Amino acid sequence: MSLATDQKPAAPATSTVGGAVAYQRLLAFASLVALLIGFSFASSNFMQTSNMMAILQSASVNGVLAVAATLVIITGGIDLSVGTLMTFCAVIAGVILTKMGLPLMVGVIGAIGAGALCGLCSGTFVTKMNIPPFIATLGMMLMLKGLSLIISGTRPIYFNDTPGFDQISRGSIIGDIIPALPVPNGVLILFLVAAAASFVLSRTVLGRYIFALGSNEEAVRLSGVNTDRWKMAIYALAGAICGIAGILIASRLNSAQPALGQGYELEAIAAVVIGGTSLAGGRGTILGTLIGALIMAVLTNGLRVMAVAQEWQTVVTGAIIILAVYADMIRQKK
Amino acid sequence: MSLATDQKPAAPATSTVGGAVAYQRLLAFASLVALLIGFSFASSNFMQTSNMMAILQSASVNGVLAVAATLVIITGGIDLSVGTLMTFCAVIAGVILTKMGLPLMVGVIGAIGAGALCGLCSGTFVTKMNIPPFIATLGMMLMLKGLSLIISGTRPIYFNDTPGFDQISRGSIIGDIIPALPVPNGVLILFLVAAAASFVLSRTVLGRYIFALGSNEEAVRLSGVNTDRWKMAIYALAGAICGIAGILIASRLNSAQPALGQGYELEAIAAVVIGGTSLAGGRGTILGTLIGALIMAVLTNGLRVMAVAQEWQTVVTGAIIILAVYADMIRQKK
Amino acid sequence: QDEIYIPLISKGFQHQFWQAVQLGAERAAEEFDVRITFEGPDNETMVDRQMDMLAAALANNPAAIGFAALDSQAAIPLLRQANEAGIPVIAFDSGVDSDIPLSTATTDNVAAAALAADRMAELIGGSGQVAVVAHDQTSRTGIDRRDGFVNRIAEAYPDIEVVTIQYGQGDHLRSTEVATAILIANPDLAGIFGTNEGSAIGVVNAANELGTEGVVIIGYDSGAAQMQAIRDGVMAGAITQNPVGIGYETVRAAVAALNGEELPEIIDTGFYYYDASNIDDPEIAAVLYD
Amino acid sequence: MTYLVEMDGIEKRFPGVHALKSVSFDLKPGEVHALMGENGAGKSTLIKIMAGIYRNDGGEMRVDGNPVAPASPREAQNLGIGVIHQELALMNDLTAAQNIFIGREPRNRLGLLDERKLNADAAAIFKMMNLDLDPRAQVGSLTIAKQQMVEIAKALSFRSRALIMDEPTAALNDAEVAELFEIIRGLKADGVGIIYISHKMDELKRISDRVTVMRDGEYVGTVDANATPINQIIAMMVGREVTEEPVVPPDLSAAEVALEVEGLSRAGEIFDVSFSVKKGEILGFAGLMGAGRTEVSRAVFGADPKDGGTIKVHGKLVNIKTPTDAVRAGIGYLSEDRKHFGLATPMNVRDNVVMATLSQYVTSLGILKDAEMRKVARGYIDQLGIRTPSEMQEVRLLSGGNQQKVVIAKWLLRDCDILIFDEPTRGIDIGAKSEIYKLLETLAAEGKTIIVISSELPEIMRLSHRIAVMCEGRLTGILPGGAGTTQEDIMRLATDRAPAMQPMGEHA
Ligand SMILES: Nc1ncnc2c1ncn2[C@@H]1O[C@H](COP(=O)(O)OP(=O)(O)OP(=O)(O)O)[C@@H](O)[C@H]1O
Ligand SMILES: Nc1ncnc2c1ncn2[C@@H]1O[C@H](COP(=O)(O)OP(=O)(O)OP(=O)(O)O)[C@@H](O)[C@H]1O
Ligand SMILES: [Mg+2]
Ligand SMILES: [Mg+2]
Repeated sequence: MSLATDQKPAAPATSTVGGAVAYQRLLAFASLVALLIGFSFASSNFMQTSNMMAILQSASVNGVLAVAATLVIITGGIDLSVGTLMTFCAVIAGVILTKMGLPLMVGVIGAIGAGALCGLCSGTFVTKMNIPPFIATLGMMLMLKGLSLIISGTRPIYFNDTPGFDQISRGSIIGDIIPALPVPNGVLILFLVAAAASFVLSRTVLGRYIFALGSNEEAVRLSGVNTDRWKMAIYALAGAICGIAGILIASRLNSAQPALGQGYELEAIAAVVIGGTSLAGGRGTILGTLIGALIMAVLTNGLRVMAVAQEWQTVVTGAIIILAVYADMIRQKK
Repeated sequence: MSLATDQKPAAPATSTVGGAVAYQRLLAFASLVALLIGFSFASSNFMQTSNMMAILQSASVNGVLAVAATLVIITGGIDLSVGTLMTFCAVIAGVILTKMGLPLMVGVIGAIGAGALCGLCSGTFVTKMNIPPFIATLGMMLMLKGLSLIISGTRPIYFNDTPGFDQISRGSIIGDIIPALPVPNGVLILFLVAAAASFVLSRTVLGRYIFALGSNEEAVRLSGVNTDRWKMAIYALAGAICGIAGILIASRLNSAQPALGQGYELEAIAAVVIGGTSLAGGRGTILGTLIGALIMAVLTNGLRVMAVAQEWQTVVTGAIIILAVYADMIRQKK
Repeated sequence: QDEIYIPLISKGFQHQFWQAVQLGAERAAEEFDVRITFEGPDNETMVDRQMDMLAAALANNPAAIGFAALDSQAAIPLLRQANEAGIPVIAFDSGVDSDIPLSTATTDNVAAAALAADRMAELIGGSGQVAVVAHDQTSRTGIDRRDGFVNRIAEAYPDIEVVTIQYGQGDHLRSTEVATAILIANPDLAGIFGTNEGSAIGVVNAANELGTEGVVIIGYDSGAAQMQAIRDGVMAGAITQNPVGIGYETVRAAVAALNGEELPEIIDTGFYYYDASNIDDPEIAAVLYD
Repeated sequence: MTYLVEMDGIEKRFPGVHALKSVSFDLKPGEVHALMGENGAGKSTLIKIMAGIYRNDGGEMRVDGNPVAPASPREAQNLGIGVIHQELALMNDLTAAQNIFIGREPRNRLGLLDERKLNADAAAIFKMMNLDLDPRAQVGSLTIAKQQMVEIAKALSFRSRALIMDEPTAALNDAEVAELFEIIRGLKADGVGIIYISHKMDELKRISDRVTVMRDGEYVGTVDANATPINQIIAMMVGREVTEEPVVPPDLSAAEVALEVEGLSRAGEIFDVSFSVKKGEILGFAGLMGAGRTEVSRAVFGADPKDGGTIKVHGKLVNIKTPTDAVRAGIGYLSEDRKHFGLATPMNVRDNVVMATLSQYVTSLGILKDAEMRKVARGYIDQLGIRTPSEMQEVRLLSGGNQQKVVIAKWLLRDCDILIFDEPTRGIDIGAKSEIYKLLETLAAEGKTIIVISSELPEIMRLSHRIAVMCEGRLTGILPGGAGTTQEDIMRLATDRAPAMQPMGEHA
């Protein structure tokens, strides 16, 4: 893939590292704004604060997963396990908090730690065992799906004994301060995670290697960089972010639902790609991913609020995803 | 992705075009044989003719989809729409045969034609609109999912008025001749499709361009080849093959189930990758894909026959997929 | 405008059962002159997606809401929001652990599956091996039907052994695969219970493909293929709920609530066992769909 | 007489770069017209416009006197214009023959691929080129030099009327260059017009009839190749005189041995190679294509595995298994294949320059010091004369020679004690080349140890304090550097094949 895209002399670049990025960001953003305006005209109920908050809330989990997927995808890999890893981490939090009755902080750290550990496993499969990322993370996806069911005893674990757990995602610190802006904490966390990931990508060594590995892994290796170690770190970081998503969804549902998660990987990857990150690796932005996740959330919500028949919702979603990306393409060409 | 894998000088090539292929084929095959032997020891009921036929039958639909996916993946693209396209084609066959009451042949040709047409659409999105294959086929997947529901009126279409329709997949022409070998026609069709695809890949110009596009699309373009046209042809061919899968599944279920199909794409792609085809494009074999599909079918069937608890089935499947590919990797290194 | 809008958030959408529920709801909508929409996630694991649907439904300021909870606890904050806005909530298909829903239109899946177990025991002569092809390991209906069947066998029929329970996601093809493996692994099997339409059809397909005879198949729900299998004698019989009734009762209850009427806590829409002998009885035919 | 191709007042702009400023060029049938200019002068851009890859922003192109504007490579081909690109455009997963005939596959009566004819046709072209290459070899597994030959074979197979060669000899050694020139003379005799781009000045006199010089995207002038002294052409290109002093090997008898390689071997590729290099020394490696020089250096660097042999750095035994180990031991390796092994081309100049040194530009929290990185990158841009609008330009948008300079900058910055340069001046213009020679000499004088692999004998002789010569994976001898050694001495060792009847086990 990469060769093909690298070399089209006509196709302009979209790297974060370069300078033309601000421009590209603005464009994906334009598609989002167009959707928002369109839906506002189509339904008077769309542009309510409460509906906007619902959209943000529904983007939060997918957004966090998409941020995790972005990191791996920029290295030229792929992570199919984000959805079930999220669930696995939620279950781990459930075991720690509800079954073992430990304090909230332990549960949160445990879930994130479990995520990092699983990510490290995927990373080890990819680097040390030389398994293609697609297979390594597909295997992880299946293993984690099974393990979530086993550990939880195939039933949801509720967090009723952990007061305040549901506030992690549902509460609104911002709303407490500015009542007119009841942004749920889950959304706040999404933005914090995105900001942190963006910082890592643009300002740290790890981020630089993420791009470099995706651009030309062999050249990085021949520069004397221990590519295996960095790659493992990247998968672990992505795993930790999935752990955060696990906490978010568990808090939102006030329970760890062990069967949930499969299928979420595709949506996360879709958000990443809509956001302009190339599956060939080497280029991409977190802001793009965020906008990609929002586009998907707005689209689904808007069609629902318009009360479009469900089978047509699917058709229209498919068409608009293609059109949104197409709009980006032609605008970029100019 | 491609850069990374293309360039490791240590990693040997796995192209069909080259000569070292026979060796590689044998290796994936070894994993399959190991599984078969393992399950025979684990369960005495495993190695019966009827179970072997069941495995083959269960590999047939996924196998045909995987063949379609292989063609697109070797070009360096991806096709997420194979599963819902299959369903769409089955629904089209249902409309032609049951709702319109036209003859069997018209239904079969209609389904395959619809598949080719949809494939052509995906191909057009990818080439003329410059949309990444992931997004183009994701959009198609959603649109086709919705359209299947709409066309069918969200209910299954039965083929009770088309006598012999279920024999397309379930009958056994081979069994009629050699009663000891009751190979279902569905399996025969899988092998025919695979043989045809293999022939296309190795002996036709289209096949040559499939590999060439996946290796270096820009170089092909610089050689004066109309890459867009060929790519569209490839997506259309893959779509037509999905049409065949649609006929197969409709025949097997004696109905077109409009809700089914999503999730099948991942299984098909998994079979392709397990079979040694690189997601980066440029290399791959149909025989490998066939073996990949069989590995997955044997694995699922074997664990079920052993009556392993469902949650453990998932875990073990994940682990074995990783191990099978790993075994391939180390054997290849030698 | 003074149109009355009642969105129904279901557990699923594409499957025949949910389509029948929608049909019933639409009938009631026409009868009572209200507007409904009917929506559900792709599969019964997607609890958070159902929350998103509920949230979008609330954004439209509906008159009332019909809701089939995938997880009753998860929905509570949104239901509370509805309650505070004075929007009556009617639960359907399975209950919500909360006093917010004014009424629940439902089938007792546990009892229905127990009835299937009784019929199974009868048909296989009170002893032997049976298996279950279930549609889901974690959804409420999946658990209730599996446990209803298995527990009844364990309590009442000591000579019957449930040898394996496997899951096919209600997908016709996957259920066929699952049932095939079960039939091959258990040559002495006397009966199989399929816990929804897709599972039951899968068992029938597997038996057809393997040419298995003498295994008692009991299904769940209806649909053209299942009814045909019963008529042909391939399937011994099946449990049917009254999905059309569930949909209808849900909307009717919502309208009643809007009119300030008192509602019963549970509206039991009932279930029936049907086989070749009674499939054409008017009472049964009324609750079957194809 | 009518011109085959004429270009008048051609303009081309890229974001931030005015690549061509009213450039004119013409080509007659049966001539070799050399196009010269520094790296980034616009040569490749001009010929890409001819070949239908870029559209010009202004000016006119004529073929046989008729105005044309080829919009695609195919249109250019139909006009009779063929190209050998500077950056190889090959399909690595396909075989050599399949690459050559892509788009024009021979077919049998059923419309199926005729693989036998394909291979036979390719073999015929190879034979005409005197090239020993299996048409069925997978291109990705070939060395750069052989890939270059495949690219040339492909261009020849088109039988174009105008053939453009963009640095066809950058990766070739003298014997192969001689072979190529024979082919060119044959084409010339058939009336084919050839546009020839190269940075090897000696080739000018040998092959070209006219020379057009470009500088900074501008047309400087066209002169007769035979009548014009080389120095004048260089001056037109560079705008100044370039002088070359011969090397005088320093006395290193007292210097410590920095790198000692003993009995290095890998089955089938490297046979018992031993050599040592002293601190402050420049050791040149000469040999024909496939002699195994690249293999030796990759094995030393840990990029490929080795079967046997020891490596000592500053007298201490080191175990080098990966490039990371090598860099830690103070060894750097600049690969001959910049695009695949040297650069992350989608990234910018700054990031590529610091790629091997990134850990030195971070705070204790792992945060990058972008400002410092920018400063060093700018330093190298000035020092090596890298032509780029800024250090933030993506490397893939630089001209080939400027890309090569970026790789050099990366390893200069890494400041390893021992530096292995594999074909360091590939595609670099004459002015910059002499700057790089001086740089290497300065590094050696500062006490660095330098190994230079080059297929250009003048370069080896210009630089090396000692010259190691390889043939077919064996080290056949080490010659002293300086005026005492002739090209013939080197060639004798480079063709010193192992006796066919070698007793078994001697090189175990
Ligand atoms: N696609 C592009 N986008 C932006 N700048 C470009 C692009 N292609 C070439 N350039 C710039 O145009 C100028 C001319 O490049 P060109 O490749 O023609 O040089 P060249 O004369 O062939 O040099 P070399 O000898 O190094 O190959 C360079 O400054 C280069 O960076
Ligand atoms: N990446 C590779 N994969 C497979 N074989 C290779 C690869 N690189 C080199 N070889 C083979 O190894 C042998 C030695 O080639 P090598 O490049 O080391 O020679 P060299 O002396 O450096 O010659 P050159 O002048 O071409 O650089 C050749 O026969 C070549 O075909
Ligand atoms: Mg150039
Ligand atoms: Mg070399």
